[in-house]
Amino acid sequence: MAEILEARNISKNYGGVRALKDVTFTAYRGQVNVLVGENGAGKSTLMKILSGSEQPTSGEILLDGEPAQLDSPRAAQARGIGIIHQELSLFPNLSIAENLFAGRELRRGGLFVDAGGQRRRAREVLKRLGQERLDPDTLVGDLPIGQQQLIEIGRVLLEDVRVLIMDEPTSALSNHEVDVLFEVMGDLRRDDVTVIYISHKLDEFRRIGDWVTVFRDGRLVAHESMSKTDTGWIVGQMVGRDPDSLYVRNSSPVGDVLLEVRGLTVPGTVKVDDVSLRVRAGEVVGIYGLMGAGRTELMETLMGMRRPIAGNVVVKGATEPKGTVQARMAAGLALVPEDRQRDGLVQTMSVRDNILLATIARMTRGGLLAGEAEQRTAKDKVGELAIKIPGLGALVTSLSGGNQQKVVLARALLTEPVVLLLDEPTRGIDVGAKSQIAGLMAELAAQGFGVLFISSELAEVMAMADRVLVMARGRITAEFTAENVTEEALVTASAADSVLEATT
Amino acid sequence: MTNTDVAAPASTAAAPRPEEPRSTALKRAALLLVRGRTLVVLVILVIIFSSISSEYLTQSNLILMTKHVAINAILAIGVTFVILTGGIDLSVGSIAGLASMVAGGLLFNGLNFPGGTVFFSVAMVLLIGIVAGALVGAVNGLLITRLKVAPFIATLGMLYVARGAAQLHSDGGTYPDLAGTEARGNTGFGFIGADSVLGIPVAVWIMVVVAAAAIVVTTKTPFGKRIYAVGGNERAAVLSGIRVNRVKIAVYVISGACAALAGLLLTSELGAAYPDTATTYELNAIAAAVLGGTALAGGRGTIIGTVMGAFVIGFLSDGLVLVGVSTFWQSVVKGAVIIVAVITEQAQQRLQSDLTRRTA
Amino acid sequence: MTNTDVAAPASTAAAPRPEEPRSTALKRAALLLVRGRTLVVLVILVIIFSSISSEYLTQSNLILMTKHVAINAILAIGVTFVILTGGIDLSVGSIAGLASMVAGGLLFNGLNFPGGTVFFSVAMVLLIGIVAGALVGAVNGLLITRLKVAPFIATLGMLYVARGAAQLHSDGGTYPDLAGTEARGNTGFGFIGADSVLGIPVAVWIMVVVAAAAIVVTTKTPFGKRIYAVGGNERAAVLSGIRVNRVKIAVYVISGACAALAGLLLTSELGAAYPDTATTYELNAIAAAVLGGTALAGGRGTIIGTVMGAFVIGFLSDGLVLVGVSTFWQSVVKGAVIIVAVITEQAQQRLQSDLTRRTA
Amino acid sequence: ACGGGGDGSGSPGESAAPAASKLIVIITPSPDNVFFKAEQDAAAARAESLGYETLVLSHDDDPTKQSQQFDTAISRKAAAIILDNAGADASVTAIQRAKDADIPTFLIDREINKTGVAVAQIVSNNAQGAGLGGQEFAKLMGNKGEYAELLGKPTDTNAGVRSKGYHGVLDQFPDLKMVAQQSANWDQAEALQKTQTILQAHPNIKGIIAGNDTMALGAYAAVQAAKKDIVVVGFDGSPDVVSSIQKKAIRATVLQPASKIAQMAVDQADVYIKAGGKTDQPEKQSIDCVLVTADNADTVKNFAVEGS
Ligand SMILES: Nc1ncnc2c1ncn2[C@@H]1O[C@H](COP(=O)(O)OP(=O)(O)OP(=O)(O)O)[C@@H](O)[C@H]1O
Ligand SMILES: Nc1ncnc2c1ncn2[C@@H]1O[C@H](COP(=O)(O)OP(=O)(O)OP(=O)(O)O)[C@@H](O)[C@H]1O
Ligand SMILES: O[C@@H]1[C@H](O)[C@H](O)CO[C@H]1O
Ligand SMILES: [Mg+2]
Ligand SMILES: [Mg+2]
Repeated sequence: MAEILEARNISKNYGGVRALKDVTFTAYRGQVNVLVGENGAGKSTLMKILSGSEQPTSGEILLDGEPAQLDSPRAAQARGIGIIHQELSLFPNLSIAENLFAGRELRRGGLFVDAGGQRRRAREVLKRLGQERLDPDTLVGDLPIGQQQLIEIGRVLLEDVRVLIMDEPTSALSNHEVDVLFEVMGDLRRDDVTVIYISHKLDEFRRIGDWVTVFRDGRLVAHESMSKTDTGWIVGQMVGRDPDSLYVRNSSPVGDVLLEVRGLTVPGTVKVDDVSLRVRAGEVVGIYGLMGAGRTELMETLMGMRRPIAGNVVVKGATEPKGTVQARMAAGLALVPEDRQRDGLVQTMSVRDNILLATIARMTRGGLLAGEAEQRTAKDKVGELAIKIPGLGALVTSLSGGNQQKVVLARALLTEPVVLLLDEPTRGIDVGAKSQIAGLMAELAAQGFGVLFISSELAEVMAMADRVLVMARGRITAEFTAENVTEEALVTASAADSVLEATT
Repeated sequence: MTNTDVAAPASTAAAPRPEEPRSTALKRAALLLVRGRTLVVLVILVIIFSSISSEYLTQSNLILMTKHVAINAILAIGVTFVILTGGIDLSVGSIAGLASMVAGGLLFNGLNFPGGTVFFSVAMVLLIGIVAGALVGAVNGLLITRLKVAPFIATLGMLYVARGAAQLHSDGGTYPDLAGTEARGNTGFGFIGADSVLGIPVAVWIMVVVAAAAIVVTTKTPFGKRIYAVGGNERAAVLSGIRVNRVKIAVYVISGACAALAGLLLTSELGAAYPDTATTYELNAIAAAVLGGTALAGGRGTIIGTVMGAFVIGFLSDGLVLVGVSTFWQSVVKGAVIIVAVITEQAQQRLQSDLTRRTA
Repeated sequence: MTNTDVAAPASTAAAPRPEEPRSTALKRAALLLVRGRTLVVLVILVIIFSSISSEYLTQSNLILMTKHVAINAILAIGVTFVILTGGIDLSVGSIAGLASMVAGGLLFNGLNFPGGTVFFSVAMVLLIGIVAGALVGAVNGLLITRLKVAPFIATLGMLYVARGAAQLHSDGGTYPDLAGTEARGNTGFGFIGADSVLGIPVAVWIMVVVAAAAIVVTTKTPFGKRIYAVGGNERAAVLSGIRVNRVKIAVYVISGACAALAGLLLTSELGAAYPDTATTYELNAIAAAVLGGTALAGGRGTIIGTVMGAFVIGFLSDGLVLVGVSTFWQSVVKGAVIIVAVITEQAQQRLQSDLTRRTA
Repeated sequence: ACGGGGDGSGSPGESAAPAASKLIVIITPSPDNVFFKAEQDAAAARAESLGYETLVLSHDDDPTKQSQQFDTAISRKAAAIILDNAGADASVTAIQRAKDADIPTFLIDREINKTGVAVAQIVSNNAQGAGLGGQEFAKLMGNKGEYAELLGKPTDTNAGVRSKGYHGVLDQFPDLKMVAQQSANWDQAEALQKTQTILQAHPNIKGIIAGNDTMALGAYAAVQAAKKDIVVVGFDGSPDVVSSIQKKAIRATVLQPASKIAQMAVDQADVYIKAGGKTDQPEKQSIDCVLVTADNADTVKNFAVEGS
């Protein structure tokens, strides 16, 4: 079990934040070394240090037992360390081939880019990733997110890497694509490439990992051969407690229909095709599907951010004809978006201003903002949702991911909705925060709200929803109740080409 | 160590913590200094110039310089609204010129109907001038929101169109005498630009009123919060039910109206309207906003900062003239001050984020 | 109805589908049209003007107009490099002016040493002028990368500093006669700006060479790809090991050198160097780039588009003069054309992304 | 470019066949300044009355723009160009280019630093005029006290000539002391703000002498705002200043016969065209200026003294 890369006594401070505290981590040659931990545990930070894009505050890195100076991404690349970053780092304005070779273009005559050669090798890589149908000249910005993630992976495959770091490479991949990726990883392992793999998807990494290392709160808390662990043990190490009560199921009585969607159709790359559904008071309804199934588009259309070409939306028995965000909000819908950084938070504003943003007009006296009313309202919501903040005036970006998510939720709740739309409310947040969000959803249902949420995780949607709708290619392809839903049925329906009859 | 401190609730942060008082106290002092950075730059300028010329720090010169500041400050306040939403307005100088010509034409020639000529009172003329500016601003806003033209281009195009319109208004000529006559009931145009009330020029009073109103609007009204939200994250603003397009159109209208007002003040002071009025003033206005800490990316900045920025530019220019520096050095020094002030802004931000992390 | 079509899987979309060939074919034709949009605008201009004046479409007038285009095209090509990385360069007009004065001073006065005065050959003078521009560009680049000053501000400051420096160079005066003397070995400065080779003005040849070089650099070299990468996603560029700061400094250097070259051509044509050379030319240069389809956000645009943009602006201005439109209308029309051309650009993008999606 | 060193008479030796075109191109600075507007109007009116087409352009004091306008004039095969130029040195090559294309240029108002290129340089006698202005200013000041001078655009020879003319007189009075001198670039707003600041620095100023009337107007606005009694003298004789003089506000100006000069230039161009490349006038022609004070202001109209 030769160690190839070792981080010794690494600490990393961002201003006052200590992201890593005296971490000593070892990656073994030719093995898949899995890293897990809650959001903000410091996983990505360590990987950025190992790949040269961040420098440790203290500690050293050993490569093949020798101290190594990795002071830039280039330096790390030169030493055979490649990384797939957690956030996609692609160039939407360049073609697939150009993306694959950005920064290390193939040359012809020393001076010019060998475009033909790049294209040829791009085709090979695409083939290896099961994407032989993709044209290397396609602009990356025109690809769906999942394929973009594959391109990101392809970039590293082109390098001559000895150590490959993959920071949540599958967050946007479908099951099939994950399988292809795992095959590739198998090949790499056979070629003696060391893989460091980060994921929040427990069932997934257990399939592929040889070693598992658990991070909590900037420290390395456990390191074990995968075969000696089980899911329960891992989750226990991550959250520092018993993982029993991860998800809370809603059990409130179901009331009137609050939201009814009829024949909603939206054209586009990712389309919504003749979707009808209902959400009742006290009900938690989940929508499962693969990336690109059109779930986000459905939510955005419900919220008035996209224009449907057919269909209508009925809230509390009344059709809402205008279809603007304001009108839908007034009718009683509120959306917590999928990408909170892009669509949810105003990063330049305080926690308070973010919470109050949608309802700020109610906080006035004589046309001017009433400071006390603002303070009180925001404070109440913070207490209600148990949001951990340094202060109401702090910048919202100073909060952890889960708490940022709650800020967006607080804003939505302040609009006094009757139906809450939650798009991937647990994406990218850790197990602890997930269970809190699940608890909140159940609680909201108990208060008589209708809840409609999107999830890409089987376990989660099965555990949290009273009823599961499956979407594929813009259509609702199946519907299950909590009692009769199975993993197999969900997966089958999500890959369906045609509309299945609801199996309820 | 410092870690516990991050989590410390805000209420305790104010109390000095024994573990590390020295460096924190020092850093806090530094922070205070850089927060009032524009003010510091201003104070330094005043010290330098008053040590060279005893005339610089006299009451009358301060009043005069403030009056010169007023024009640019008003332009810059309007531009700040736009920049806060993440836009830019290159057309303010031309709008000032157009408003000047509209007002000048009305005062000098009146409005010609088939039946005869009507003259408006000065108040009406001012109102019409400002409305004209607001309308041009509205066109900017519509181009940007409806036709999705980038703000830089829409307002660059408008820079040419409005300037051309100003020239066409008089076929290039100057409206030389705007004093009006009793008979026409349009005397008194000089009041806003040339008169004083309580020893302070009316233009300064107007700047104070405009700044105060802008401060209230940006900090105390829902509309103000929405401006910051649109500039901070437009998509989040949409999802929060903010009518982003309306907010954007509104800021261009405000900018246009402020520009027109500035043009009218200039014209009143001069007693003549000519089509090149306020040419290239947009650069000074944008520079004032940025000097005052407004981020061109939107979402960050304050009116008070912009006003301070205008003071720095104005007190600098006048100081250079007062001490007899040549026009050429004036240009060099001005450019250098703009750059240096923004470099310190960067330093401020780094220091501040460093400190707020640990003291929040 | 159209709905099925949207959903068609990517692989089958390339083959013509029998159900609805018409609308797709139409859309494709439209796409072709909008891709060459700037060319279309140009052709329309030429048609309009030549129908008004028979002088417009003569060989001599075309050559003349192209020569006028050359200056702005060279400036705009430099600016395009900068904009492609997501930056902006407001200082190019001033850099042109400074280079003009540097060259003018060397030709007219030579370089004064304690021991005497040295005169350089015209080639050396040109080289020194261009290096001076490149150096100013390097300062811009350093301010932006090392001191993290926003490009808008750094180059705005430089706009003032370089212009002031140009004025100081001659204390505001003009270097009147740049013909040089045989004795000093510095004759022939008129060649680049005033002479012709094979009936085509040298300035036009220079534009062609600069454009060709810029096209090769942007499309065929690793450096070119990296420019687009930096403008497309700066963070990703850093993570890809691209030395982003070097790329940025390089584009400002290129922009400075192009600006200097443009200034030298102007000076050669005029036969005199004066400090206000090329004042406000930055706006025309940026307008040409944007007209030609360069996105101010960075990452999108082509040199050829920029050159077309410069042709549109130049052929428009000259046409308006030729047919006798007043200066004032020229300004209005120019602003309107800039806006309208960009509106069609928006339309193009919508149409194009619509079509590539379905034909990818 | 080897056309320099001509005979100074303004008629190039041989000339091509008379141009077929009937176009006269008139190029001046921005008509913002009524002075130039007067030039444009007078030249255009005279040319049209003589049966020419006109193209009126302004170069906004940008020699490059002027150069391109010359190119246009050449490409339209103009019969003649009437020019109030954008720079004494920076205009030479453009005029030479026109000459090489057999298009004669007639300069008005501002000279260039070369002879034998333009057919005529018809300017007012700036030195003589400045002498008049200087004398009147000294008289109004009582031959003593502090004063400031506003200079015109440094690239315009008139600015220098006038300043020299003023000082030729003023420097003879030991008690007249110039305490500030700034360029306001012929611009009204700039003159206003600079004067205000100068008045701050030198509160005892008793007089301001300006290189032209737009600057005098700006300076006077500053004086008025400061509620001071300060002698302001300008140069041009523009209607606005003349009416200000009538109100005893601005005290004097020096009238340049702008309209007359423009008409002369057109007339000579007409002669030149019709005579196939000859005029009987010397290249350099200067027209004397007239002092305008409260005494004769009523007789002045549109850059001309009535009856003269
Ligand atoms: N550039 C930065 N500036 C300040 N703080 C940072 C920065 N990057 C990371 N942090 C902080 O460091 C801590 C560790 O972050 P890191 O991204 O390593 O977590 P992670 O384990 O990868 O979480 P996730 O599972 O959400 O990706 C967090 O508290 C985070 O807020
Ligand atoms: N080719 C594309 N071009 C532009 N945007 C795209 C493209 N593909 C996806 N997107 C956008 O990216 C976001 C995420 O896309 P995704 O593929 O996850 O769609 P989705 O159906 O909402 O998936 P999910 O059901 O997992 O939410 C959506 O907002 C979608 O509109
Ligand atoms: O002679 C003219 C006038 O005096 C004008 O006011 C400015 O420009 C000068 O050349
Ligand atoms: Mg991470
Ligand atoms: Mg989605």
